[in-house]
Amino acid sequence: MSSVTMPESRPDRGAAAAAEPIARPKVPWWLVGLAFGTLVSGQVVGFLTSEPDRDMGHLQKIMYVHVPAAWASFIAFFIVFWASVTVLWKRNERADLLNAAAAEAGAVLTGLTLVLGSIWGRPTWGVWWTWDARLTSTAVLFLVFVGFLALRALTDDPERRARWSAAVGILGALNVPIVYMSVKWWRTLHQLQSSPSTVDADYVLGLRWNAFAFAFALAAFVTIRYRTALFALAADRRAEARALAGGSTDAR
Amino acid sequence: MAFATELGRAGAILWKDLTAERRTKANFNSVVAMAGLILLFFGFALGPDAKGLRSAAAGVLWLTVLFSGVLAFNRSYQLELDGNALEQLLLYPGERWTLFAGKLAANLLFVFLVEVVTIPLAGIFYHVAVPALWGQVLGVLFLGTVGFVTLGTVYAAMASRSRAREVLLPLLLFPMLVPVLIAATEATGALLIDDPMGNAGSWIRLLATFDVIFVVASFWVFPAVIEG
Amino acid sequence: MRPANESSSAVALIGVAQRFGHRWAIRGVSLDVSAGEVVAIVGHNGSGKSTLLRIVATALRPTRGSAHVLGLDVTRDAARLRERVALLTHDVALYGDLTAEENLRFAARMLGQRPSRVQLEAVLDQVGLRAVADERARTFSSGMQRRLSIARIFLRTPDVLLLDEPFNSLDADGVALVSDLVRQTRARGATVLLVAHDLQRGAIAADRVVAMAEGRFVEDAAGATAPVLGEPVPESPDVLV
Amino acid sequence: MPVDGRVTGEWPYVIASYVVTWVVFAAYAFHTWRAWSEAARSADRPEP
Repeated sequence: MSSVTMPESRPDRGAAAAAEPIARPKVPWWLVGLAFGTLVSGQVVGFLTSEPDRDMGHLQKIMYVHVPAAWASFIAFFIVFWASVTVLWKRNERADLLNAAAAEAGAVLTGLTLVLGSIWGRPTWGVWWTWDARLTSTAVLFLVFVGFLALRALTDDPERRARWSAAVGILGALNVPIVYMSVKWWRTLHQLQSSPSTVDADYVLGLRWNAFAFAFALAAFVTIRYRTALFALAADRRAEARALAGGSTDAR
Repeated sequence: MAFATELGRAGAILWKDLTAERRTKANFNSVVAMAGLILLFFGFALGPDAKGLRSAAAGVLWLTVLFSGVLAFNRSYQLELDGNALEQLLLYPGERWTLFAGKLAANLLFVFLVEVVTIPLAGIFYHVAVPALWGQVLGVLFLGTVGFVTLGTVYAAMASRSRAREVLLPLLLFPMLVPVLIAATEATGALLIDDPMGNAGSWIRLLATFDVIFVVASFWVFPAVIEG
Repeated sequence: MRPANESSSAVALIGVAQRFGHRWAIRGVSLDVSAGEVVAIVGHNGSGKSTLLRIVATALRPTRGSAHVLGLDVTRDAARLRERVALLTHDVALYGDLTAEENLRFAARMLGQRPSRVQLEAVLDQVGLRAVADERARTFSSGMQRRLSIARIFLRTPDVLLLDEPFNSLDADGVALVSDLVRQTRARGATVLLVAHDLQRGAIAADRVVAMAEGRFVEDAAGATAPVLGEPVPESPDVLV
Repeated sequence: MPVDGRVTGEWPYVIASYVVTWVVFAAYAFHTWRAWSEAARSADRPEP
């Protein structure tokens, strides 16, 4: 008999990591407070500074939530695009967690944009839905987000899920301007009424304020979701260290 | 030289997929039957009025191509999943984009062949004569199909290996195809009545832009999609 | 034990672990195989031996640890490694609607070869399938399908040959075919790693037998009888498994 | 629909839009909080 290596434990950092407590994620309370404060104050400012619109009357006030929600969802899609490229380029698993957080918040915001657009459309155009370029492309955006989240939910392996959702994120983001252009041309050719796009100077302050408020809210949500995922990842790493701490064997 | 070898691999995949399909024709026959059914059923839904049918023909044709074509993509990967041929495929030397090139070429040819049957059928059912601008119509068909099949080939690589693949593929694919559907339908519709407003050109440009962007992007992301 | 020298080893694994979802298929193994060695990895189903082989073949990226084959990193240099490493996969990986000849032709073309019909028939002859060259793989028995998948290996001369359960569903002739393949591969100085849950007696002359259980190595019988197998005394210098 | 070029009866829609906005934010905040506390609980749980 020559050397027969029996199971031996490897006292590496794995054993130490198994016992280490994991730092709880910090909730960015300042960001949550900022988001909440600007949201409330922005809506107060919006209501105080805006006289009823010549055509739309008080309906114009819906603009302070509808338009910022749409803008914030665009920011979310930019984050998704950037995170997706990072995942494919650097194989960075943290970028994947950011990707998931931003896509989820983006789906919520595009969904909200659609509902608000519908509520605005009913008294303005007399219908709950119109094939307006922005509304329609937001609907497509929403469906892309939904597909992204469905794919994530249906894929178990984290590494594969990261790569796949990054691919969907990149292709989806590239499509946003093309969808918008196509729907816009399509509508123009069909000669339907256009949406109220000119913003009166009286409404600029309220709109800006609310845009920042929604951006802060998005930042707060994405940050908390991202930190939660990081935390889950750290817990997972600890479980991994425990699973592997039983020792590895050598056969050399 | 090296590039020629890589193209040879793509050619091998194309040859392999088409040979398998030629043997059974199972995929082709069922997709064509599905296309016929869709054409017939849209006819029932739209009513027998010849004028209404004719004006709806372009839209119906494209929906038929999309709905029936989407059935083919998952099946094209099923070939690789039976007996785990995919793992072997990934272990051959060479670049991964060749796998995409081969699969894309096979799917393209397949959908073109389906269209060869579907389009005359649509012409008959919807009372559309051969248009004067038939060359441009063929160009629109080509560009629209390339965009559709490119994305279908990418998304099916994921959907075919996930749970609930039958639902996931259309859920991922169709929202992406909104520009293709709109541009191809508008361009085809305009060309069928000899393009009186001169609109078809800008739609064709949109289709071409879509194709260029997504063919390039798909070649870039596909290696990450197909591995593991 | 000797330190893993990546340049001289054919296969050098250090602390490799592989995870599928929440399950650890391999829980940290280190292995050093010299060029020209024949190493058999044995173990029950689910012990992680196939996973180990797939890591060496670049089919999987190891979750943890480092894996070098022929001095190349299996993750970074995967594309270059695939030219020099061949894996006989656990599944036969055939296209049922293609004939035996077409399946082989496809493999050859994927390897960048342009074989003639005669060359392909010669390879099919080697695995005893020449008579059925033009029949569809779907109609083959599992033993014939296994032979056809082995024929793909005959198209190449890899520096590292990986065999995952090569004896599955093979008859005595087929087993002899595989052991000849291993002997020839070793004779030209290449390395062989093979995995089996049930090594057929006397089929393979292995330099070493390694046993795996629950994602770890439990035995390393270098030039000795592998106790887990309960096999008789080997003929020097090889282990007859 | 516009009467004399101006929409009337718009308040219910304005109120509805703001209510919807806050409900969506509250629901998503709840979802976020629940995911956070779940992650915290599973981290505290000892391995079997």
